[in-house]
Parts: sequence; structure tokens; C-alpha cells
Amino acid sequence: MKIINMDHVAASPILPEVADAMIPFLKEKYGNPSSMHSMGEEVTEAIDEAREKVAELINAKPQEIYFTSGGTESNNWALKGGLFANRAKGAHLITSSIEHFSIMHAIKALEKIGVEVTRLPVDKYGFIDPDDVRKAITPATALISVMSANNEIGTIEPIGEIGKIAKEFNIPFHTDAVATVGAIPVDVQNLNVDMMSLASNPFYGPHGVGALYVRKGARISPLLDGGIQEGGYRAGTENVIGIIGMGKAAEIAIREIQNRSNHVRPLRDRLMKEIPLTIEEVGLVGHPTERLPGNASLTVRYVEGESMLLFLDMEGVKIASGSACISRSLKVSHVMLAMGIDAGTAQGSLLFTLGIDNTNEDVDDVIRILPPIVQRLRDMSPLYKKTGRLKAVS
Amino acid sequence: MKIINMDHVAASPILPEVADAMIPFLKEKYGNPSSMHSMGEEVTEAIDEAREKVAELINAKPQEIYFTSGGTESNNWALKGGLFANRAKGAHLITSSIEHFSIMHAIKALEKIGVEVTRLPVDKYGFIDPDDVRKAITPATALISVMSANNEIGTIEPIGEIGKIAKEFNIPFHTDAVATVGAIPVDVQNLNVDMMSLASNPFYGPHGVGALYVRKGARISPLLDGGIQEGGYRAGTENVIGIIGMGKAAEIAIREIQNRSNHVRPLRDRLMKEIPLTIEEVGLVGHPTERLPGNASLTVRYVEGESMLLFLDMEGVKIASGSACISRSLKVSHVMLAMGIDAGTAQGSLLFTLGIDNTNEDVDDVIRILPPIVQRLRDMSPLYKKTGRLKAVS
Amino acid sequence: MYNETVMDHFTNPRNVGEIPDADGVGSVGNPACGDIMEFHIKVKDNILEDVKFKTFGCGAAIAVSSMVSELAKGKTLAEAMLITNESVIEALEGLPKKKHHCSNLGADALHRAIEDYQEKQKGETFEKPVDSPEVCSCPVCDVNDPEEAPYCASACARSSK
Amino acid sequence: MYNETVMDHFTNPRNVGEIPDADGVGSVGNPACGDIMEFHIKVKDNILEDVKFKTFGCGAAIAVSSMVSELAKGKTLAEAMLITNESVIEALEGLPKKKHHCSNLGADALHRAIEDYQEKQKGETFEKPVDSPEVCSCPVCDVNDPEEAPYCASACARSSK
Ligand SMILES: Cc1ncc(COP(=O)(O)O)c(C=O)c1O
Ligand SMILES: Cc1ncc(COP(=O)(O)O)c(C=O)c1O
Repeated sequence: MKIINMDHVAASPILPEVADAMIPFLKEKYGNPSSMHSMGEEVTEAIDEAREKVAELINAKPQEIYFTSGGTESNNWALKGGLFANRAKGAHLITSSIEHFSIMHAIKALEKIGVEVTRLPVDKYGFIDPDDVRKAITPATALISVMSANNEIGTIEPIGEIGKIAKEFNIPFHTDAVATVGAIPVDVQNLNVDMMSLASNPFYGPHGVGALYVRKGARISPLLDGGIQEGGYRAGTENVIGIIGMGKAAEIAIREIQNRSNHVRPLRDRLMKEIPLTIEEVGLVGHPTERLPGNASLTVRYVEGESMLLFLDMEGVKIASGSACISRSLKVSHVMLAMGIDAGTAQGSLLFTLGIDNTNEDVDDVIRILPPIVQRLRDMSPLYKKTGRLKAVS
Repeated sequence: MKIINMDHVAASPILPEVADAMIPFLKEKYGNPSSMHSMGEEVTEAIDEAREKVAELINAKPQEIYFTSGGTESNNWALKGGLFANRAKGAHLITSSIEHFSIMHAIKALEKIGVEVTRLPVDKYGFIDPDDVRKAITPATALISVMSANNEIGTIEPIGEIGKIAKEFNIPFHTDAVATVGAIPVDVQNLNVDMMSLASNPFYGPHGVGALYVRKGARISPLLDGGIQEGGYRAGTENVIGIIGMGKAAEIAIREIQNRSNHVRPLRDRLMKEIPLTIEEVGLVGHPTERLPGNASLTVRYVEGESMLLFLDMEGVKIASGSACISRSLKVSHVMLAMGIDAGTAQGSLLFTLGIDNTNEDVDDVIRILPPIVQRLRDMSPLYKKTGRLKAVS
Repeated sequence: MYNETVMDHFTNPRNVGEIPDADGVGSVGNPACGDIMEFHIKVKDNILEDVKFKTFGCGAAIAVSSMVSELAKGKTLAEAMLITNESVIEALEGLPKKKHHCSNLGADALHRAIEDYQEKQKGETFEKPVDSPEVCSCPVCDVNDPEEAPYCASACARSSK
Repeated sequence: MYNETVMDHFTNPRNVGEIPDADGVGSVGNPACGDIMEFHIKVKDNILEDVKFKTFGCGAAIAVSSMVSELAKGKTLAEAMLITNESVIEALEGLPKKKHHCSNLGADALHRAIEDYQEKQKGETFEKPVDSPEVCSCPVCDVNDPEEAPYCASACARSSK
């Protein structure tokens, strides 16, 4: 069966060039970068090269890049380490109400130990208002953390403007750019951020490896204390294979990023335009244009996301959903709720995240496969009281 | 040039079978275990299988194994998460004075936030006295953490006895077994430990992946908050490739562990016996028999470790040293100091850690290569005032 | 994720629909949880002559509804009231832990339809209970320290009853 | 780790040894830091006619000693006193950051030998300074928040002077 992966936010394939770059480190190059001898050195050099590429991808300096075990660790570290190091400023944190779980739950843990948190609302598109950030600042504000673009709804936040405000008040500013870096060009200088989380898989590197950018001079305490890997700031023998993969993936992303977004944008636009033409009562989620180029987020009324995903999966189409059943914590997406979408509607969430391997034909297939699945489930749904009928494709 | 890797504590080669098991996950199997669809499922199953093997290696249950980014993360998590979850008991921690940096520095971070720490001394062999543990216990003791075997000096600690005492007082007990698991059989049931840190590379898996064993019922808070990977206890998209490698490596270690220690023990014994016969004023570090089978730790007086390592490296011999120059923090090994070895002598530390790829010939080579290097450096040393002369090999 | 039996009931659910002249109707769940199940029953001589359902929910919810309808059909009311969480899971040959709450819902919805029928027999108007989002279960209920998963705490409390 | 020039001086150090009838002797470092350098000098007409060293230490320490001895030989005392940390590193075409303290030590040891000579000329007994372990430098000196690397703080304080 033909597999159509439109769940790139969860899993993008590792590029063959990336895999090829990694394989020598599975075989002959097994040195430990901390070793004094030459076996360690060849690995250190390879890691340094990876660091340079990752730095270049976001216009940072290599020594501002710390490799981590992924977006979650980067986020936890930025928040916990950032607040601890800046505790002289106070213990007030400003964030948004649509952050990824790795921000949300890290912050809940911080609240337990006395950190005060302001969670900014978003409008119906999922936008945070920079003015709200300004208003939320208190003399005790020690950190601002706002995501660059939301993984579920695609909306790209006004990070540059928030960065300016943070700078004006001299408050450290972190942004979770896990869903953003690799999808659109990101420049830490323009954005005025002090810390930025990124992960490798969104730009076709391996899972379980990421980085935290920490601007030179920004204060942060280690989350993983120990040896002096990563300048003493992130201890632990390096995930060499993963870091090499991330570096190679970054190198390719630097030159391909524009092509990639040019490739997925029209496919995304087709999904967002054509699905509502073939299925009644489909809602578009997020902003129509200020969104990640590969992200199409929809809600289908009267049916629940997991059941649609299961039928799609049987037909080879792999996507995600913000429904409660999918979320594993069995709560409907807090992001959609924060945008004012009611819980019932949000259950019908469908999230398509496109990648370089998707084609126009894939979109044709999805537009053909999805409507009968929806109809079948609506016919079973106690919420769908009218006679459901497919609209003819116009 | 022939390469002789006797620095397995830093870097053991990844077994070919392990690399072969990992490669499909670099290529076609790129799913995210958290995905609802079938692409995620095949990966979830592979991770579950890895979890079973790692559990079996230490006689734990699969659901007691949490994958991490390595020994350092496991140690930081056990200490920080263990103390936080057990804070109702108090904020007193008992540890030893010879722990790995990832324990030592995590504890220093904890001290900053008010945790009281008792660091137990060791005797000249590096042994911790279980009676000292008993005496150190206070009503506020919330955690005991003592390493299973020391990576630098090889000494195997009486963990089972300490475990009994911890159990008697109902105090959670963690052991850093990163240097131990894979080298000798380890059984969490016999040892009475509640938490155990392990890493994959010591048993010929990849770097940058490890696990924390947490006995069912033991209390621990997450260090990485976020999604509900690893049962919500260790969030973050999994390092799939690394975990698969660790699982395969564990599977092989289960059946090979006895052969491995039988292979390295006589080689180690030769190094410890023959080097002092060919070089004057060499000290043996650690206990002569109660030590990791592949670990030979020595001190060579009047010369410094790094300079010996550089010359050895030029001849293809890769080893480690606890000297200050090597340590990167430019402090001489705290482990040797704790054993009563003076700083000057400890500078001459040489650490050989043997593995399955070492042979009797390798040992011959080392015993041939090392003495002239030592002599050359001694002749340059202001500490070596006598006429240095090589002893004839007897 | 789901076994074959579950997938069979999900892809070919039995007894989907409504009974226009139902003797009893029961529903549970709410959209916030992701599951709503509605059961219609036809009773004759104290026996469930016909059972139909409509379900909004995940794969497990649909499979559970289908299985409950099959288990119930032809049973006496008393027998049907004994259909439990566990019996549904067993009939489905297992459900992922985090889907166990769905099996609760299925039996509950059926029981409410039966209660509705019984109330109507007595001529009483039946006040339908309203479900709160707390009927949602939680996959981290069986972790070591529920305090550490506060975002699920209420759900855990409920599902561990 | 080390460049070719450093490795050349490490593997073939120039001017190793002692001068039995030295005009001045200077040494710095202590074993706790991992480096001890001892310089012997022979002075004629205010010029360093001969310079020899013995060093206990890492590769950089040996290379630095060798380079300092070469730089100093033939220079006037005043010129030799101008040999600095930076000039040694430059002559070696660079050293890893964490080894910069070694270059300090080399120049220091030479300068002490010169001072020893000068004190002797004046007929004074020279009280040799004793080094503490704080002369050890720290590789994390240039990280963002030295407070977070307390184990190196004292070393950092010293080396950033
Ligand atoms: C005893 C011990 N504990 C912890 C660690 C740290 O493990 P990792 O480097 O995987 O973070 C090591 C590493 O060598 C070790 O030997
Ligand atoms: C916006 C965002 N932040 C953080 C993460 C967590 O990253 P990881 O899964 O690499 O830990 C994700 C993962 O999808 C994400 O989309």
C-alpha cells in the first residue's frame, strides 16, 4: 500500500545523506569526545562541525549552541535553568496559553516551587498580542517564554516584536522554535531572543536530539550537571550519532529551506481549500496565511479525530489530531480551547503536516479518501442529527 | 598503525549486530512512537522490546525501565527527582566521596538549594563501609546514592549490604551502575536498590543513551516534564536509534557477560602484574581483586598522565588518566585523593579499561611501549632526581 | 494499538443506529472527553429484543459500543445490568489501558437506557445525569507518583474507582 | 588537540636539563595542578647565554617550557622579562584555551630564574614564592555563568586576572 506521511510534525524521514553521515559513527568512529587521545579527537571535530552548521541555520555562533536530547530537554532546561540563574531578578514568568506540553508541564513543575506564572491569551487565530507581554511585565519578571510557531495550529507568533519588548525591559527571552526551525528561516539576531529550543527531526534529522541556543552573556544554570561536555553546561557523553545527524540535516536545511517551503505551501493551500469543499462543516484552524508552510489544521464537526485517523491509517494516510483520545492525556488540545474553539468541535481535529516527500497526488488521494470516512463516522454519530450528505466536488 | 583501545570506559566499539539493528531506524523506520497511526506503532514495539532486554539485563520489570540520554541524565534525574519526590522525608542525602561528576555536581547543585549532604569516606582501596552508611542516617535522610563500582579505580562497592540498610530504614537507595552494568552481572533484586543508573556504551551500545531503573512504588518526580513518553516520567520524543541500539546491546550482554569478564580479567591481571615489573615506583590503585574485571588503574611517579597518554597515543595505544590535565576541570581525580593518594602521585595516573577487542598481544605491546615513554618523561621531570633506570624485565 | 477483535468491531460495528420507537434511551459522555455513546433499546418480556447505538468517539469507543450491543441483545434486563467494564474488555480480548474508560462508558450507556425504560414503566420522568469531563480516564494513572502528573490527577482519581 | 608546532616541541623539547653552575634558578607550579617547571639560566653580560628547563606536566607544559627556553636564549634579561603568556602562545601558533595557564607558568618560571639571578647579584637571598593549587586554570572560565561552575570558580578567578 502506498504510504502518505502527512504527520511530519511527529516524524519526518531521515534524509539519506543524513543517514550516510551517521553510519560511520555506528561503525568505526566510536570515540568519546572527552577522551584525550586521537580517537576522541576525530569525534570532537565532527561534533564541532555539526555545531557550526546548527549555529548557521539560526544565525548564531557555534559556541552558543548546546546539544541536548531534543526539544523537550531544551525547553525544560531553558525554563528551569533560566529561572534559576536569573532568580536575582525574581520568580515571575510570562508565557502563552498555547505552549507545547514540554513548556506547559515544566512550568507547572516550577509553579509548585513558587514561581508565579502569567499565561497570555491568544486571539481566534492563535496570535499572542505583544502588547499583552508588555502589560504582563512586573519588576519580578525573570523570564519570558513564547513559542515561535505552534505545532498544532501552525500560527507563527510575532517573536521579533516580543523580543524587542523583552530587550527593552532587559528580561531574558526564550522561544520554543522546535516546530519552526527547518520550516521557515529563523534568525536569532533579528528575533532578539536569548534562548531558542530546536530539535533535529523537523529538518529531517534523527529523533531524540536537539539543541538549545543560549546567547553569549545570557544566564542559565545546567539542568544536567556533571562532566564538562558542552562547556560544562550540558553534561553527559554526547549522543554522537544523533548530533552528527543533526549537523548534516542542518547543513542541508540551510540551502534547502526555501525550496522546502515553496514545495509544501501549495500542497497545504490545496488541503485547506479543497477539504472544506468536499466535506460540510469543516473549520480552518489558525491563521490562513501567517502559518507554517506545511501545516494544515482543520476540524470536522460531529466526529472524533482518532476514529478518522484509524480509517485513514488503513488507507495508508498518516496524520495527527488534537483530539482528546489522541492526546494521550485524554484532554482535548489546550491550544484549540485557548483559541475559543469549543471542546466538541476540537475533537474533530485533523492535523496535516507536510514534508518534502509529499506530492500533489498525495493531496488528491487525501481529498478522495477522507470524505467517505467522515460520512461513515457521521452516520454513526449521535451528534450528527441531520442527513449528512457529501457535497459534490465543485 | 595498529590501534589498541584500552579506554573502554570512555568508548567501547558498537557491536556490528547492534549497528545492524539500528540502521533500519535510520532509514525506513522513522516513525514517532507517540503517533496514533501504524508508523508509530512499529517503533513503539521495537522500543518495548528494547525495554524488555534492558530490564532482563538487571533483572527488573520492563515497566521499571525509563530510557534517558545517558548515565548523566539518569544520575541527575535520580538525585533531583528522587529528592523532590521524597521531600516529605526530609532533605538529607547520603553519598560517597568517590562518585562520578554527574553525581558529584548534581549534588553540589542540590546543596545550593538547601539539601544537606553527607559524603562518606573510603578506605585505601576505595571501599565504602556500610556501617558508615548506617551511622550517617538521620530522620531527615531522604535518599542514599552510592555508586556500584568506580570507573577510575575499578573497586566494586558493597551495594547489597548498603541496600539492606537502606531497606531496613525505608530510605530510597540509588546506585550509579554506569560503569558496572555490562561488566559484571547486576541484579536489582539482590542488591535491594530502588533506582539504578545505566548507560548503553559500556556494553557496546551507542553513546548518549541510557536508562534509569525505578523500582515500582519508588517515588520520583520527572526531570524532563512534557508529553507522556516513558509513562509521563521522562518526556521527549525518544532517541529511537539509540534505544534500539541499547536494547540489542543488552540482549547480547545478557548471554555474553560471563565470557566477557573471563576474557578481560587475565589481561587486566597481566597489566597490573607486569607493568610494575618493568617500571620502578608504579602504584596499584584500588583493590587487587574486588574490582571490575577490565579495569587496571596505576600511578607512575614523577610524570604526569597527559604527557604519557600523548606518547602512547602516537604509538596507537588509547588509554585514560585521572591526572589534573586530563580531567578538563584541571583538578586531580577526587577519587584518588579520597583514597589517600597524594595529588602529585595521582598526576601519574594511568587507567586501562579493557574490552572484548583486546588481546594478549595488546598487553605485550603496552608492556613494551610504556617503559621507554615513562623514562623519557622522567628524564625531563624536575621531580625525578635520581638516575632513572629501567628494570630489566624479569 | 488495537487487537483484531477491536478493529473488527470498529470497522464493522454491529447494531449502529437509532430505534425510532425505543422503549429506553440512555447516553453518557460529553464531547470534552471525546466520547458520547447513546443506546436505544427495545424491550419485550423483560428481554432486550433490540439494541442500537450511536457513538461519537475513538476507535475503542465505537468497538466497545458495538460489543456492548452484541452482549446485551437477547439478554434479560437483569443480565444486561451485569455487563461490566471487565466483561466488555474481556469480550474484546483486551483494550489498551488508556482506553479502559471507554469500556466503562459503553456499559454505563446501556444501563442508563435500561434505567430509562424502567423509570418510564413506573411512569417517572427520568432526570438524565450530566457527565463532567472527569469521566475522561488518564493514561498515567498507574505511574509511581500521581502528584507528579497533576494534569491528570482528577481523571486518575475517577478512573481508579 | 595540539597543533604541529606544539607537538614538535613536546616530542622534541629543546634545552631540557639542568645547569650545574646556574646563575639563577626559578620554578613554579606544584603537583596538585599537574605542572611544575624549573628553569636554570646562565647569564653573561646581561645576556641569557644558556637556558635549560625541567618540566613535570602535560604536553602543553613541556612544549611551553621548550618554547620559552628558545625564546629566551640569547636575549638580554630585560628582553626576556618581556616574554609573556601571549608571546609564548603566539610562538607556539596557538594552544587550546584550557592550556593557556601553562603558558603563564613557563614565562613565570623563567622570570623567577632571572629574579633569582638579580637577587643573587645584589647579595640578597631570594625567598622563593610558593604556588598554591589556585594557579590551575579552568576550562569553563569563559562560560556564561561562572557561579554555575563553582568547582572551578577559584581557578577562573585566578586565570582571568
Ligand atoms: C560511573 C559513571 N557514572 C556516570 C557516567 C556518566 O555517563 P554518561 O557519560 O553516559 O552521561 C559515567 C561515564 O563514564 C560513569 O563512568
Ligand atoms: C513546538 C514543540 N515544542 C517542543 C516539542 C518537543 O520536542 P521533542 O519531542 O523533540 O522533545 C515539540 C515536538 O513535537 C514541538 O512541536
